[in-house]
Amino acid sequence: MGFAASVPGPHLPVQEVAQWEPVLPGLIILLPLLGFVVNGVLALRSAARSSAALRSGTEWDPFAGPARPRTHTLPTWVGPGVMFVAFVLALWNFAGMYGAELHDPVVVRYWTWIVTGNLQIDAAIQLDQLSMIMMLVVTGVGFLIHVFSVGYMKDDTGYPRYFAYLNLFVFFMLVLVMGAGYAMMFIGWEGVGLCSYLLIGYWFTDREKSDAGKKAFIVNRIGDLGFLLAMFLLFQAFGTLDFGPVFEGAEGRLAAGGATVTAITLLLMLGAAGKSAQVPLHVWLPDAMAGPTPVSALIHAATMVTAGVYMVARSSVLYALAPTSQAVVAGVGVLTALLAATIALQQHDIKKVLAYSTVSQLGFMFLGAGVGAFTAAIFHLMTHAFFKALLFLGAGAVIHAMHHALHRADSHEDAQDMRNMGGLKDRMRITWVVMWVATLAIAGIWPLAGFFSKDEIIWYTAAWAGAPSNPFGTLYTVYWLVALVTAMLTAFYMTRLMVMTFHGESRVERNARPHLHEAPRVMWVPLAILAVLSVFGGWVNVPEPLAESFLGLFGALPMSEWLHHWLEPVTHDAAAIQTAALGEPAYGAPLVGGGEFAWALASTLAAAVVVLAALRALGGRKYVAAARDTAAPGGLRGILANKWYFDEVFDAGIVRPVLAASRWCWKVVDAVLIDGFVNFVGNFTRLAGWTVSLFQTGQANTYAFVLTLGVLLVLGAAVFL
Amino acid sequence: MLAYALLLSAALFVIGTLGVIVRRNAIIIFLSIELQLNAVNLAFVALSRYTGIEGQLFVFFVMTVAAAEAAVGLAIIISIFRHYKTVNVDRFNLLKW
Amino acid sequence: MLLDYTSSFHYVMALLPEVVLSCWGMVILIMGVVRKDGGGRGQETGWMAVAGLALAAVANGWLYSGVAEDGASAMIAVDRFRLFANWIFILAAALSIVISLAYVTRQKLQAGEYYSLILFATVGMMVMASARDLMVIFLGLELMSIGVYALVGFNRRDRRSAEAGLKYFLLGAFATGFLLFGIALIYGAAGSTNIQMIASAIGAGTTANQLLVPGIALLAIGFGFKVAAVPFHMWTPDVYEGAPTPVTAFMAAAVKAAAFVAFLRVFVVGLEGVYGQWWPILYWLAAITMVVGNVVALAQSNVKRMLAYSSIAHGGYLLVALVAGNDTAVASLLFYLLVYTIMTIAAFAVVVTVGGQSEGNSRIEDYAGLGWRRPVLGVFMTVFLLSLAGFPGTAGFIAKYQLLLGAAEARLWWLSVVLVLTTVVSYWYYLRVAWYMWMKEGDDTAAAIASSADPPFATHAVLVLSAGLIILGGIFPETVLDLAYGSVEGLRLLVAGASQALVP
Amino acid sequence: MTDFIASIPALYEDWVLHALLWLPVAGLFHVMAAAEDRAKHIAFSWSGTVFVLSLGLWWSFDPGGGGFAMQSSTPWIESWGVSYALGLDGISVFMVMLTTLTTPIAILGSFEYIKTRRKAFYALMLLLQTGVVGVFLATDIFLFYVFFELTLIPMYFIVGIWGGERRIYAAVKFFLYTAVGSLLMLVAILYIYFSSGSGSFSYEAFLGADLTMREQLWLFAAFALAFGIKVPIFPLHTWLPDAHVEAPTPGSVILASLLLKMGTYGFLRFLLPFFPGAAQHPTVVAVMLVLGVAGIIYAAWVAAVQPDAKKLVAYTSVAHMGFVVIGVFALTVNGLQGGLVVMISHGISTGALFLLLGMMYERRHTRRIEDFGGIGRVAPFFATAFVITALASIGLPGTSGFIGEFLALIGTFETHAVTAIIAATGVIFAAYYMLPMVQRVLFNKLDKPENRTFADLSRRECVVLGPLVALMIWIGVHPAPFLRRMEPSVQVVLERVEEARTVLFDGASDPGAGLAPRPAGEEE
Repeated sequence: MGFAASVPGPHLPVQEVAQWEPVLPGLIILLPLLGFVVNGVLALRSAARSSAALRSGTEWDPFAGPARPRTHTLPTWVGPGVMFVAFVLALWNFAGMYGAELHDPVVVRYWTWIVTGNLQIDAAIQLDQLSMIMMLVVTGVGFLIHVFSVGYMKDDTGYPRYFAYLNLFVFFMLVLVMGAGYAMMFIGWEGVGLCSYLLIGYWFTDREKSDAGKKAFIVNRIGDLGFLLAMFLLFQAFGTLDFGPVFEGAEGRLAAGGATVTAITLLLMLGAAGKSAQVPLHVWLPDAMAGPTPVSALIHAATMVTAGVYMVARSSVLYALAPTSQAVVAGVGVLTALLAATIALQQHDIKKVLAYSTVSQLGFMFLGAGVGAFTAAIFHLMTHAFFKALLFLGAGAVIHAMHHALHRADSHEDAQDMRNMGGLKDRMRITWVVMWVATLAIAGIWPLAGFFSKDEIIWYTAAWAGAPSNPFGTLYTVYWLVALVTAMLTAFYMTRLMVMTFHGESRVERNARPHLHEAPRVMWVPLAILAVLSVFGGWVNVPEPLAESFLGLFGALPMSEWLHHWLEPVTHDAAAIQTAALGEPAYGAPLVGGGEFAWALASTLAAAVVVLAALRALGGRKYVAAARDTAAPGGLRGILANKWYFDEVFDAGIVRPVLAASRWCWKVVDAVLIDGFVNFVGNFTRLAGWTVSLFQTGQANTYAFVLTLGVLLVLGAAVFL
Repeated sequence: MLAYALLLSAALFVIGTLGVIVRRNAIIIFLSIELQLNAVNLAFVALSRYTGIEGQLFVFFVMTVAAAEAAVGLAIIISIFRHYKTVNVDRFNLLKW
Repeated sequence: MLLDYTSSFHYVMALLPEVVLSCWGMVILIMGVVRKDGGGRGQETGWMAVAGLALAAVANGWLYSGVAEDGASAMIAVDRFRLFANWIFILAAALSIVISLAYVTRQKLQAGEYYSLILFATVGMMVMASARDLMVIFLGLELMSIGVYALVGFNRRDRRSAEAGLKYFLLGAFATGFLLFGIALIYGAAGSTNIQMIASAIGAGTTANQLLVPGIALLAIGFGFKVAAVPFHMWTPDVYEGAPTPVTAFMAAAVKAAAFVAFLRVFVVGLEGVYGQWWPILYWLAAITMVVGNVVALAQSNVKRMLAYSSIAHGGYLLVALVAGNDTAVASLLFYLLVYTIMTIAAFAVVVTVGGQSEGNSRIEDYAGLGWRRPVLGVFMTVFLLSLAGFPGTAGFIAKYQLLLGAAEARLWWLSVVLVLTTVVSYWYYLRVAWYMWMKEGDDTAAAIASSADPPFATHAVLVLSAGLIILGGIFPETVLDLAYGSVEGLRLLVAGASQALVP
Repeated sequence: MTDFIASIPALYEDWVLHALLWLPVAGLFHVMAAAEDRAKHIAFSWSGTVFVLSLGLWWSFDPGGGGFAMQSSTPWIESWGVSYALGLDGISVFMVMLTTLTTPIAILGSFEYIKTRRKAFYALMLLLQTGVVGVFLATDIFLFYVFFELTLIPMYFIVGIWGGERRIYAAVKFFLYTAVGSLLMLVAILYIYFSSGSGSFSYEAFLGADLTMREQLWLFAAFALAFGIKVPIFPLHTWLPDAHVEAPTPGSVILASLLLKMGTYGFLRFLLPFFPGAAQHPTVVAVMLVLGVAGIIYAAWVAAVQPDAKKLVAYTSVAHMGFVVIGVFALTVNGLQGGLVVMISHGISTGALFLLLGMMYERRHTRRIEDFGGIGRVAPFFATAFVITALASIGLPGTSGFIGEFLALIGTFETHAVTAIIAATGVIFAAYYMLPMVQRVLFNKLDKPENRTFADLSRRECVVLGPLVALMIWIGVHPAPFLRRMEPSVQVVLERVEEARTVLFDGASDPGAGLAPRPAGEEE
């Protein structure tokens, strides 16, 4: 027996052979965590003060004094600060990776996380082209949103808590995109879910808001179940959950189109559907708008909800091996896109419209990932991060202004209802402009970012529909048509949003109007940056057929197909498998023919027409303020306004039955059957005791009689048996 | 022959037993018990014809013991009679259940 | 010393504890007549009786340590089985007397008669334990019973005591009739009442089975009555409840022990050859006794009566040892009886203390909150109850465990299962006392009872001693266990020697 | 001098187990001798000392080949072959440390809760600690049984004296329920004792018993009943909610953290090694898995609709222990290790939850969820601790709960995929029962005036919860040191099961194969 520590000490970071040394990659993850810790401590301190005041019967107003308390000033620097440093680090690493022309991912191992007899999971991060893009999006857009939040949240008493949550979210998001295996990814996966829960319910004293957070968490957990099960299958098939060995061994170990790989990918899809709000698990996202608007921008538009797309893209090899799953992914995606777009048509809450728009755009990304256009999906993910973040932040600026104004006017109107807005363009110039940029971008108007990315997805759907041995060719054709229609719907509802918010007559309460004004600089500067990105962001991946045409300014747009080449090392295995299985994608669209250029041109023209038509059609329309708008829409409009009754169906089909079953289990099975049996045994025994004791009459004769009976029994038994 | 004697003894014993069960008077019950003991005595005597003299010896032991028992028993009966002014056993049921 | 029965002195030596105790009993009796009770006199008489028991214990120890038997006395065994049992009787008597001291004074009983009756009854038990002849067993049994009949009805001013006495006497005598009839039949079947002669007759196959089998059954009934086996137990609750509490303790412990010891010697030694004939009877008696004893105890709200039913249940456990009949089981029977003696008398000591002047405070409600008001009584009572329940850490557990060990060795699995399940049932009523003592606050009556429940020094000493022994026995049982195992060897060895000597 | 320092480790190994076992008893006497209001401090110091002592195990315990370390054996009742034998292996080491940690924390957590009869209370707590430590350390079956039963008595009194309204009902139910199982197990123990023919109650001797399949199945049933009630496995669980609800906080903590573990510990320590054949019998495995899964789902559902917070948490224990059951009966390394981690994690997180609920009760004298609301505003530290604990309880990655459930599920999936799939839905239902409670207690409007004065954590309460919260995260982030220490012992168990498969199921019967030699040098 030795007294030696038999377990080795902490592991030093071990790096696998790499052509390129990442610069402090761990620090990128750690910085937001650090921010969380610092802000968390501040948050607890401020909460302690406010709760102490509350207990003594007063309210603590941190903004009452001449200077803000330190708990409410430090986060301003710490929150965005760590994000900035992380972003710079990410850029630095990006530059390094760019120069190195990396082919294989770089995996940095820190310590062994889980180790059992046959399973080893390291706390390791993986740096490759895909995670790099995601890191840049997360830290970059994240940083901007942090900055915006400084302005947006500055009068909130929970300011430090807000930044603590936000930093924690970024930490988990980075774990998600940088983790070197499914298990690590899952940590981030559930972690961002947690932060989403905390941030949706940020104003936790509001019952509806905390309900929304709870709903988000539980629905996400349904998806997480799929993820978990997929991991089990992966472990069974590969004996590991690390990306490297899984993807390298996938072709050898899993039969293409086989049950295992299809099950794995479908289960992953379930996980992705939960996180990325795909039908039918999309129900949590619109409710999630209960959180502060920058949160909606960061989590529920730019980053977290795209995690599902990232995961599908990351697992591209597996999906390429399972055409059925691909068709399902694409189908779910396109269905989601369509349904959400239709619902968005009938929403009045500005954030709800954006939420459904997000769901719809996520549907596009899934369509892209589903048809094997992984680059296109990631591309759209990126551009969507820009313009949707912009839209949300713009909406945030509007709400901020509305809220402020209504508050000044002592009005209790809903600051988020577009029916209460109108004509804001005169008072919020910058916001108006950048919102239009984003709207055109999302509508797919050339040459804005959304045009290139969305078009690529739609085009690839068409192209793969025509692949010679695609078993789902017809289905893909349908997808393509639906996607086209949905793209038009997008243009329409976004224009509607702009019209209702900024154009026409002001329906803002008269007293409040004078108080409406543009957001402070700390808020509009991020908007401007995002607007720039929304304009130029799409140029990183101009498709070849377009590059040389006038849609690519005849080759003048820089970086043509850059993203495609950049992601090549990640996606080429999948592409090879898919091409081998389905054949080369077609060069013309199904049904009617026509190449990529033609359809791109057609779609941008169509979108432009829709935008203009909508402007004309809706521009002159009179809207009624929310308070007076009592007529419930009927017919299809009613169905859309009620979101296709998803919530109601879930409520009646799942939530209530489970609750009823739970009650039944408790009141009947537990209390009556099981415990009843237990108590019956006890009471029966006692009753038996009492009954037998009644024979004890106290009469000596009885006793003698019983004794004699016993004698007869014993004698009889002895003699006759 | 032995069988008859034993049967007689058994019969007497059963009578004694029945007496204990059906009679209510403590003294009669006690006498029934005495009858049982004497039934056994009869058995001993009968058996001693086949097994040896000890059987008859035992009868004296039993008689002696029965006498001692009677002394204590009657004392107890008197003692309870003082409380109840009766020796009817179905009156004595303070202790039950 | 070697006893070869060449001189009549040897016979006296072989019966030394009995002789000592008989003489001492007479001295006590005379003391009681000569000296008027009152003041501390009664207590002195009691201590004198304890001294007599101590002398008997010394005599017993002398026999135990230094005496060997050569040849057989035919009627009296000088084996360790008997001597170990004697210790149990002496201990039981001594403890009963000590807890009686204050009681006798309080109830103004005639100390001389009371203590001498206990001593004489103890002599009867000793005779039963030593008997190697059915007739001697009968004599011992009657000597014991008559003394106890008188003791049960001793408190003449109390109707309940008188009623208990009458019931016990009538039913006891009635059951003795069956025992005696059984003896007669076996005598007829085997041609002898000597246990070894019976054993060898059975071994030789020269018995008349039509007499033997009913004889065995009747014998079982007779002993069954004394050990309160169901369905011969009907008297037990009434008598235990009505008798003066120290006498109840004495009965529960010593009378039961004596009956079991004789029961065991007759059946396991004498009737070993026809084991197949009697084990089913005892098997079912054991099972029914355990079940009825424990289950009916659940319905009791009087602690004294509950302990009576508990005593029936313990009788059931002990019957399991009889059914098993192997060496472990025999040892376990002795050990269990010893432990049971201590714990049950100790528990009754608490009942005596709480019972107070009128002896009426034995409802379970009277114990409410007792633990907090009288922590010493409460803790000790809890220990005794846990031991009675057979909980680890107490001697009661070791005893029950050994019992199970014996049953398991005999592969009596179902009986073991019945034993453990009924043990679970017993937890309820033992714990119920504990929960009244510790978990209920109790009303004013309970408070008044608790405040007057101040155990006198002697009782206190018994409680401390018993609790100490119980816990010590639960943790370090080895010494006593070895004694119990050693006692079995004697039992078996002498049988072999004696049957050689006796069979012509 | 240097020699002395060099000899400290060996010295420590010689006496540490005995010290851990008996120091609480010494403390018990000290408490009994002390004044009423000093009792809590004394009890805390003693149990704290034990904890500090046990910390050394982290370094000095050598998992080695998976056998017992620091073994010692002294004959106790020689005529029965019973010895006072202690030992530590990878399965028990964390259970022991969990015990030594939880007890002082529970004691510290009861400082304000227990206001009456404090001496008795703390004495019983220390007695309980000895009992639990004994269960985990005993390598003699008799000794094990003694401790196993011994734990009942202090718990009975703790629940019965310091409990709530229906405390007596709960205490008695707890006592009788568990006693039924353990006494039947006693009979089974005796059966093995005689079957082994070694005349010894040592663990090794019992391993050597050569049992037929039929015997194994019967004995397995008896053992499984005893441990299954303790765990508790559905549908033997109904004592648990009652006991938990009525027990005082420290009682609940010990009950959840430690007493339930005795059941699953029994699975690993006795059930699988003693009856490797029965344990892998298809029917047995199927039954146990179904019950485990039923426990996970059913308990989660029932928990979700409880109006009483404590009852809710009590039912979650059943669900958590369901994961242990399926993990164990998956008979894979991952499953067993996962089960062990769930045991540790559940001990920490549920213990912490009960402490938190106790603090709520101390402040508001109610346990009904609907009586709270908006507590997060008045008690931020409390809310933070509550949320972290709740998240650990529902198995969020990065907390201890995840590691255990993940491994248990993945281990189950390896051999019984369908079971694992159904069990995995437990992760959804965990959120379904836990989050609404968190919401209704901490969030929502602070609309009840009496909640406005809800005090935040005191310094003492921070000390109580701090270590637990830290452990939840530590195990979640870096469980490898734990997993490495337990793996060899888990492998030993599995190897035994594996061996039995070849002997019992492949027909190649080798009567001598099961007889493990008694280790030499047992006497010290």
